[in-house]
Amino acid sequence: MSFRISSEPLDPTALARTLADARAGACVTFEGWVRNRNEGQPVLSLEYEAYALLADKEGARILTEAREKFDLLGAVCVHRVGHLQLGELAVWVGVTAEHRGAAFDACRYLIDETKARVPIWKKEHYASGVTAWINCATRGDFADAGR
Amino acid sequence: MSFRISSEPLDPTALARTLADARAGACVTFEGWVRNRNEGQPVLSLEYEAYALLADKEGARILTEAREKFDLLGAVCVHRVGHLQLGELAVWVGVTAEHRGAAFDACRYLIDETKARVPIWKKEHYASGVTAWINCATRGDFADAGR
Amino acid sequence: MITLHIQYFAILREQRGLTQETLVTSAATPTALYEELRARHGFTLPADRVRAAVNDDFVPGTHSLRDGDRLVFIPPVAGG
Amino acid sequence: MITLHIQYFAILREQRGLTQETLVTSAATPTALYEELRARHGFTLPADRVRAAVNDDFVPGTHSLRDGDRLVFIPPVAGG
Repeated sequence: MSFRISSEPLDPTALARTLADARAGACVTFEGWVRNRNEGQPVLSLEYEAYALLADKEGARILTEAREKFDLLGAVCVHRVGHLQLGELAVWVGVTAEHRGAAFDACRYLIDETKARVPIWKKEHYASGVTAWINCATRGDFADAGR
Repeated sequence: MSFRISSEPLDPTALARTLADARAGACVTFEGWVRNRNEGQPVLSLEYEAYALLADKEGARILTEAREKFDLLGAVCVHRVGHLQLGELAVWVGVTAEHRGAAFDACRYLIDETKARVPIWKKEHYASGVTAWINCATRGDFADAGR
Repeated sequence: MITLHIQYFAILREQRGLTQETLVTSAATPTALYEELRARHGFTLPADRVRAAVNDDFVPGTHSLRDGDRLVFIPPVAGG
Repeated sequence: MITLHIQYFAILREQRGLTQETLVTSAATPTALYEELRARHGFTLPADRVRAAVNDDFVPGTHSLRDGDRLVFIPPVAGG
């Protein structure tokens, strides 16, 4: 079980290899990719920034919770930070279990809780030249854009 | 969108590459691995056999259903046939979508329906030397073992 | 009497000892034919656990067989 | 008066123009300090959308600050 923040590009093949387990019948992975639009606006790139010390602690708590809730064998969650281009991998979650139900449920739990609770922030760069910290608008959409 | 049966080993890295899509924010994959036990019995290897013509048709129907039910961008499902050793990849499902909810739900749907409906059979080889076609026992567990 | 081409998979292939055969039968439906073959070859699966496909499409057990049909009996699939 | 070490991330870092600072304050809680800083630096996020961490653990906004604490204000995370 491990959670970490990475400033280097993620390698899904290498990450998946760390989950190999002869007892496992199921491996479910989630990859979050930088996509070319968000809520109708063309996106050029993304910046991710983390409060690494607390992110590591909160990530470890989420893994512990997942292990208590689901019948897991292994779990890995890695989140990129830095400036990412379209199509780049922003977050990778992989879970192994004897049976696929637990693997799906745990993978979903890990990414949902990570996105909701771990102190990692996302700034979108739009084709218009404007930027915005996501979820930080306070006076309508993108009110903080470009500040 | 594609479904196929493969008698060659599956390459998850190459399969995932076929799903690249600038519109996609989420990619969920399921891998089914040959595990070393089933219902308490040590397993040495597995044989998968398919009725390929009907499997392809039923797989294509399942993909069409998934596309109608979920907001998908891409989906691939490949099932191995032949004699597989412990740890080998038996089935790979990958789904892309703008958002992760649809990707998780569709991936789960594809593997659940594939396992329930596609004419692919599994024979387990146990450490005891016995073999059994899974789900074909008719007089208690493993009644057909070794025939 | 009609002529049918039958293909066997998995446990039925092993119990029959053949991957395919062509036979002449008076059976009018897949279920009737399966019962006939089961009695002759000792298939362990009861008819209600076996599905049928004709010409590579699933059909109900009560489907009317026609001369020259290609028939496959489908044991329970791998599942879980 | 207590001395606090503050670290800024994301939108707060940009609006403050600093990644960290050490200051002396009479604020007794994270919420009180955030309001003080918000008035001074024009932070756009209201206090109820910002969480606090002291010495790298989440704390409530009413937590009692102590001399030498390391404090981080946490804007809404990336989510979705």
